[in-house]
Amino acid sequence: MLRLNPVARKRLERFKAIRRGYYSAIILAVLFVLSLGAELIASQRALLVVYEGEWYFPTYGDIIPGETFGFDYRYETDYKALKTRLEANGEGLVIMPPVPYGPLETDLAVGDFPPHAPSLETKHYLGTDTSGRDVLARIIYGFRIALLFSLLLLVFNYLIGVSIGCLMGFWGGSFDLIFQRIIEIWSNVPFLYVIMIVASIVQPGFWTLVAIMVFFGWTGITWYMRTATYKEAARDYVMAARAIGASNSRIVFRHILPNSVSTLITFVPFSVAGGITSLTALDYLGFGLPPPTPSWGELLKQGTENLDSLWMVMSVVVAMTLVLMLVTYIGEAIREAFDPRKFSYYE
Amino acid sequence: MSAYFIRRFLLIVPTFIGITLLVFAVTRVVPGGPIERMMTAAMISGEQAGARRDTQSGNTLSEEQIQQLEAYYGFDKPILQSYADWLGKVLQFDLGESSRYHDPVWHIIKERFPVSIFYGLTTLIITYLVCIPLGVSKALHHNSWFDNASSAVIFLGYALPSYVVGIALVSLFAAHWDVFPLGGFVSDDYDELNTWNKFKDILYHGTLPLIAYMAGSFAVTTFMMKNALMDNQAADYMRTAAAKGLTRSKAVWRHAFRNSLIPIATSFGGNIAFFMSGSFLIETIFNIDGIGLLGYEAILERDYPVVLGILVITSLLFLIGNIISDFLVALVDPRIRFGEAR
Amino acid sequence: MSFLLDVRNLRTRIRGEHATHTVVDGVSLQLRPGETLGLVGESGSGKSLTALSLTGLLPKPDVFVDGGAMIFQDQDLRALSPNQFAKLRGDRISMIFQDPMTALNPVHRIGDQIAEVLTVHGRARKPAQQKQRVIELLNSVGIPQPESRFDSYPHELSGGQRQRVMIAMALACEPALLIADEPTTALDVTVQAQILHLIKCLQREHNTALLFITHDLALVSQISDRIAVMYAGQIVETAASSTLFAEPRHPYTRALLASTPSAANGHKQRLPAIPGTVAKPEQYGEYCRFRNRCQHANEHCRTEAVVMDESDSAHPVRCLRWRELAQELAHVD
Amino acid sequence: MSKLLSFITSLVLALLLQPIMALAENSTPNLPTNLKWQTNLDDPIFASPEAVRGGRFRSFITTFPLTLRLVGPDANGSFAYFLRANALGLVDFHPNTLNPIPMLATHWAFAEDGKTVYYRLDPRARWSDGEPVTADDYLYTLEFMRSEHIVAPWYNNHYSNVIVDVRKFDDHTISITGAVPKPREELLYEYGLRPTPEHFHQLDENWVRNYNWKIEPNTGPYQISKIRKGKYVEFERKADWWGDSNRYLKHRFNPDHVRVKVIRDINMAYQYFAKGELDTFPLNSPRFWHKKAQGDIYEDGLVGKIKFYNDVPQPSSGMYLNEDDPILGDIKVRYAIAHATNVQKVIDTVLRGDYERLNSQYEGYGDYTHPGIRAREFDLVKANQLLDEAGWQERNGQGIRMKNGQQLSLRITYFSSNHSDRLVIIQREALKAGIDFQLQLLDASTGFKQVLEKKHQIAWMGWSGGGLSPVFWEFYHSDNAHKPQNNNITNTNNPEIDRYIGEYRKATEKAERVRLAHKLQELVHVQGSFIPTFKVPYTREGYWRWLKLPPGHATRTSDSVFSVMGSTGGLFWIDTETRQRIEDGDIERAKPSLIIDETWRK
Amino acid sequence: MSTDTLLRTASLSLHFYQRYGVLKQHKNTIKAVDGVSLDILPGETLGLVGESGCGKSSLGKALLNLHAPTGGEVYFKEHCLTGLNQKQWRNLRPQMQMVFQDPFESLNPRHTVSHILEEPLIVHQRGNQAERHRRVEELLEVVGLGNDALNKYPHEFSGGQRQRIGIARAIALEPELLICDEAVSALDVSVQAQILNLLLDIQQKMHLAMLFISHDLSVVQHISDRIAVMYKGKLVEIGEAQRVCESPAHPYTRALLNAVPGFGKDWRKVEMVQGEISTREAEAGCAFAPRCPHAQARCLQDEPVLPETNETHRPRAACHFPLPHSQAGMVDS
Repeated sequence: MLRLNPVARKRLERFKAIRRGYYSAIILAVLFVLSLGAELIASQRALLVVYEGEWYFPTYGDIIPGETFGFDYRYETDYKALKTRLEANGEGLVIMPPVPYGPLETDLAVGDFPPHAPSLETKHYLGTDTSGRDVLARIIYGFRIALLFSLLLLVFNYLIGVSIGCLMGFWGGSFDLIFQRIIEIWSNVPFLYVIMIVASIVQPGFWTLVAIMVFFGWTGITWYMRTATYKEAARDYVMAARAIGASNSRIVFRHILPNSVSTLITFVPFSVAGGITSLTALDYLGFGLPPPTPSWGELLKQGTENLDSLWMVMSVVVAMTLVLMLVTYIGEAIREAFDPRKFSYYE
Repeated sequence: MSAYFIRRFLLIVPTFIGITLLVFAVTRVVPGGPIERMMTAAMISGEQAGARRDTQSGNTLSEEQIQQLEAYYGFDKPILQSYADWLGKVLQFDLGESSRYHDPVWHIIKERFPVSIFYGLTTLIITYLVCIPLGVSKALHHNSWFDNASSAVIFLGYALPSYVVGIALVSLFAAHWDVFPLGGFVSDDYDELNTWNKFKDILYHGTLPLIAYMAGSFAVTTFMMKNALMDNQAADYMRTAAAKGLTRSKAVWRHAFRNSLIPIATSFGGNIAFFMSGSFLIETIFNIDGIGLLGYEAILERDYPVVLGILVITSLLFLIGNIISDFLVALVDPRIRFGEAR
Repeated sequence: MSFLLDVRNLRTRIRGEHATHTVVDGVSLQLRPGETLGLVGESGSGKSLTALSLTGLLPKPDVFVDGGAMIFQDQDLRALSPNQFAKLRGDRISMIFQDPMTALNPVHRIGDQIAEVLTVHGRARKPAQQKQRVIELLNSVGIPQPESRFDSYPHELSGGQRQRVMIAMALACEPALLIADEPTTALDVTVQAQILHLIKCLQREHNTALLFITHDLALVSQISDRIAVMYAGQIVETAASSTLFAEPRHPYTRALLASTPSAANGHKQRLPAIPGTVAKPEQYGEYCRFRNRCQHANEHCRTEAVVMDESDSAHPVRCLRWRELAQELAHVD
Repeated sequence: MSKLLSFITSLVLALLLQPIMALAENSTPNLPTNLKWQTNLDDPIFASPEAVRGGRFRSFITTFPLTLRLVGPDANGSFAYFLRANALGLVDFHPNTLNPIPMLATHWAFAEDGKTVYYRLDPRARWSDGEPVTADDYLYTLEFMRSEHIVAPWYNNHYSNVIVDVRKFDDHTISITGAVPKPREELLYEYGLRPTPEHFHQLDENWVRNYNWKIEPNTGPYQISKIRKGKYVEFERKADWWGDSNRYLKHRFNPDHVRVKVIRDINMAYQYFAKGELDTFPLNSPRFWHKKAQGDIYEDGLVGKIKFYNDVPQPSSGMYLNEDDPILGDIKVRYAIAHATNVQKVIDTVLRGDYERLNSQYEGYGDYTHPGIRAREFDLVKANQLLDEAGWQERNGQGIRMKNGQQLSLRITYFSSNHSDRLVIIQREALKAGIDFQLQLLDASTGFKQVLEKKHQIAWMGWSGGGLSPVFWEFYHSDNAHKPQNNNITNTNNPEIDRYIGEYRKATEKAERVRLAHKLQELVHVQGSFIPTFKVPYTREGYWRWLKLPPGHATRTSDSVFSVMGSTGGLFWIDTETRQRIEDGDIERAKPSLIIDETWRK
Repeated sequence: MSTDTLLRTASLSLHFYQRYGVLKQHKNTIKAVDGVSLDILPGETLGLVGESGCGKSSLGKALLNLHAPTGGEVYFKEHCLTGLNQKQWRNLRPQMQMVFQDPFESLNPRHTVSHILEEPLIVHQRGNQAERHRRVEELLEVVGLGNDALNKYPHEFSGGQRQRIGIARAIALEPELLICDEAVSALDVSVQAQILNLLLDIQQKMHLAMLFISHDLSVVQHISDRIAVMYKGKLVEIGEAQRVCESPAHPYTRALLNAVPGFGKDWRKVEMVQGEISTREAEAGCAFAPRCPHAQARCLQDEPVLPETNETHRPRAACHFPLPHSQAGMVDS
């Protein structure tokens, strides 16, 4: 069992005591877990098909061609059509997810043209975009991608930032000086350029985008780690470790890092928010993930171009507000749990 | 101290060269420079189908012709040499000439200054005018309903990136309710308006973008002030002040306040640069013809002299802004004696 | 002779994350004009909070006075509004603190900081007069070249000089009561001696009453008329300075005296140390708070509540067994 | 102008170029005596005599012009339309009859060699600064266009290799000689020339910079009168324009002022229009026509809508398949892709049925257009069959076809995010046939470079049509295949096509050329490297009711009903009184006004 | 100098540099330790006293190469420690260990007690895991902590207990020299005695030599065999503990002794030196001269040196005018 160090335990308790942040964390965690199973919530594939006595679970795995269910085509079954058919003749059962649309599926009801307004009847609860894709489905999948993207970004940024920052703080001297300059230069380069270069050479996919963002994103954490390491390295317990003959690597990895890294967790929520924000901005500008990847930024772009179809823009804005507020509340609560602000005054 | 500041100014040089050299090199790698743009444009010609086509011919250029174009745009020399040429000109305050507008870059940027300065200064002034007193009163009445309610509002601005705030504002207040214009800096007939109407016009156009600009910095500055003041209220010298017989409000204003300005002063220089250079996202959303938008379009259109010109100005602003911050901190905090202590 | 300061049963509590603890528990003190009372105790004994309670300088809102009476010059301090209390501070009651670096505002000149006391209490309103007075004060606390020091910032002064500035500030309005909370702890011994000397001289000059708080028994013995020993939020023994050292009554006082290294303990010999650690507020309870460390504790100490035995008003003590022990020890001697 | 906006979504590219031939020809100092001078003053006029002069017309562009030069770097922006519209040619073509009509030249005559045209200049013609337009201005054009100082290599080429000579016989008589013989009507078209005011220019290495913002004297009805950089450009109608006496220019170009505002965002521009701050607005986009153009101003009849079918060469919008790609080299795969591309569904849904299916790359060229060629229909049966035959029988778990372990994944490169919604549907539909389209959105410069370097698999783009007859060599001749920087982006390399192209280029008789053009169109269709998508054979606009139109609304070749300048433009006029009333709110309600003019519908 | 010294320094210096100026071309030297020569015999305790900033802690750290000395030599037994590389140093570490002033700061807050105590054993590869655990338990017993401490974290202990952990860590490798840097200064009086006792016990048991660094003369006097006094980076006096205290030769030592608070001392009779240690770099002459009551013209010009010869009766003092014999110090109590 994981035995938390009492400091951490105390922080956890304090965090739990800050209800706004604690509940936000729970809500966000639930949302994230739900989004991992987004296929069960919003998909054009049925959750369950009972056809000729056989049970099918089409959600995950390979496509089931229409022939399987007696259609005359070999491409993926249109489960909504199947449902209508089976319900009419009573030969079987189709259970669709609550949002019976996938993020890429274009619903182009004849007689009406996208974007469709929100409607309970068509089960487009938040309407569709200009290609007739369900906004809610795209928001759900967009959330999953944005969050995974931010988390990955965070891991890589922190890995690089922590190592370089730690070395800067530990070695100091000219290594520190040179890297200070490099970082200063680095953080001033307009990174849209790099995205454009890479976009012209390779299709800017998920991983290339992560790589580019990491390329320019690690600097922030480096400053923090550098100062933290400097501070920790000057503390007596490090000197004590040196006095007993601990090697440099032992001092860095066993003593300095664990102590300086712990406060990094207070930055995590804000980094996540930053990741989501920048991905959305890039998508908004058209330098993000390739279409038709479900993305909030792309939806925002469509929304701003179709301000008369307010549901697109407002859905994203509300979703973003919700998620970012949750993240910010969590961040505040963690910060407070780590460093409770004592309020006292003299009168 | 002066030695420290002189050294800081000297250190601008390598950083500045580093930044510009890096970007300069990148501009050489980015696909689709002005020559490609020109070739595209040449082939675009008769955009009116069926109408009399403009007479141009030949979609291929000879090597020689391409070389001439390269020479015209200054791409014929090795990177370092042309960088040196460019830098030499910059040192003579010549930012070169836009490869799109064929105007001196400095003129183009200068034309945008009023817009950027308006938004930059207004945001800066309003932010500090509102945030400092707000932070103080929040600190004094920590955990009161006022504190909690204002925090909730400010948090919203903090959580949302400014461009999303901008989009939300445009969608609701301009498109949906039509209270404010969709964008622009001033009306077309601005020149014909009297002073009062000019003011109203600017306000009418400026309200939404200003809110978007301020949303984020508002939270940061307010909380910075509040937290600093809360920390300082508990400081020992505040106990001394109370021991001297000062009432709480006097003690706060005379003692804690100035100490709490130190972190604010630290962020001031960065803010100047940040606000002055503007945000191309906000400018794009609100269609404001400022430096941010100019830079963004210049990147898209591969107008490298403009890109580099803006880079020169913004990076100098940032580098000098940092020094201004240091200077302000030294002004507020007599303990700071840069250079000697390190 | 009436008391300048009469504290009865003072109780101060701290609101913590989980519970509220009583950290000053029924402290009673009396101080006559011009008298020096030493308040001795180890860290966490509540001596500083006692002093802060007396001056209304407890950090609000989590630390607060919860009971008792504090009568200063026939005025109940607890009945004063914050502003009324503020008027009193710096004027009639002054205080100096342990750390002279943080106690001074780093961003103001020291001259201005001293002058502020005068402004607040309406002394020497004219700037020129004020400056004159400040320079006088700086001079009186032994700061060389006071005219040029007027414009210095705290960080430009040495620790001793900062403490002198604090003293000048505290004594600017010639208060009736000066509370000094470990004023020399942060200083080197040679400077400590200088500061003590300065405080005592000025005290005599103005006939100021002095409440001197410290953890150093030897130090307090040098300067006090009477000494109160605090342990775990309570005063356990009060006596005239000489009496306390000659005939300590409380086992804690005795143990403390004995465990201090001195020639009497024998060079490189084991010291008669007090076992265990100081009780924490959450462990106080109603019985003798020293019982677990007391080598004389018996069943009574663990089952009977203990109160201050004031039968000897000159030497009250909070111990159930002090009389027995006094005899026992006399025997041993 | 509005036509431009209607295609703002597509990257439209001109096709130009004529074969380069050795220029020979001796110079004759004297005018041949046997010339048959022609003119044309008999065709119907298309402007309305009721037109009233006056008022200010307000239009918009999305970016401020980068220069006011007509040539040189960046002289090709959207604003160039306004400048070129005021630089008249020697002759023009009647917008309805397509016959030549006089402009700066009153008469023209053809030489025997089949490549020289003689022009008699209109002695009344004046530059806007009052200087007469003379033969020297034409001679100067050649010198000017051949100069390196203008930094316009394409012009340099054209005026050296296509137009080989200009001669002056007297102040008002010139001849222009091209490199190759052509049918007569094409001679007037191809070997035309605009005069350049010699007295205005000073050619040196600083010309590009010095003349960037200089207002060049022109021959047209309007001249720039005011520039507010970044905000607007205002044109003023010349008070006593020489052209007012020209039969075909009479009663046209009625507004006294034309203000061209910069409005970056099309949606915002619409708001300006809705508030009455713009007079017209292009409604070609289905989104605008159906959704946005609704509300009180339409209900109350204050703003009218017009849909006008025109008859012009259609831009060749579609998917260009790179035959050099190993997968696309297989003709069956190309056919299969064509059958798996559901253009009709896109038209029926996101395009609201407004666009029409383009059938070939060469629509709108009159007789030259092959009437029988039809684009391949969406047909999954055929697509599946073809793919099976091509060896792509297997399908993986996602339903994508496989061959030798390779997925049938193809990248579609496109340049405008506005096309995403169309491509998404194409993508989804193609998946039914087991084809996986990957969408690659690139910004125009990057994307165009990729295409010109032929690194694309499938390019989603359109080249603008133009000219009187289609061109094939640029797009399909093997000379251009497998080489970067030319229009053969399908890398077609077919000896039969090459042979017919050769014949087509040599032919000077129209009938023969038509026959060969039809044959070539068949071959191109068989080649299957171009999948045609949409055409928009009309223009749609919204306009405030104070704008008045002639009875015919517009002309056969009008690309916009409310063009304010240009050879088909300037037909409308402003009823300033109505406008005042509407602006004052003193208006009588009217029925909603919707005009659908199908006069020229094919 | 006897050959059986455990540790000997020769003109040991530790200078820090501050750089300033536009190009950092100027250099400011802070001589934390300036030419100190001393020796420590096996099993003896050398007390090192001085006021804050005198360089005593820097000296302790320089000995262990925790700050690399900038001049002079250190000899440990037969080894010359100057210029050793990291690995050689690591091999020597088990023989010389250190106890730090702040028992909280010197323990890694994220490590449990068992982890902290085991670390030196792991680093020097002593025994297998079981043996190491046994050793850890043994150590806890030696310093008077129970096995229940094993899985606790430093902050769960009181200051005294933490210092016990610090000591346990220091003796884990059975060193021959223990440097105690202000090891009891942060502790309350009642606990201070416990720790002093512990140190005495351990020393006796393990036959350790100790360098006991403290600003508290009474503690130093209690525990040391010999005492060395530092002032501004230099050794000003060294000698047998009792003799130094009874009959100091250096005026500074006497000033220190005088300033130490004592029971029954009267503040009026305490002899004081004026001024404070200046942070500015000394010019010519004796560093103490500006404050010295006996300073003469020569003191301001010539710098006195510590005599090499070892007079058995008197402490050696770096003073031109050493105090006459039997000028009483603090023994008068």
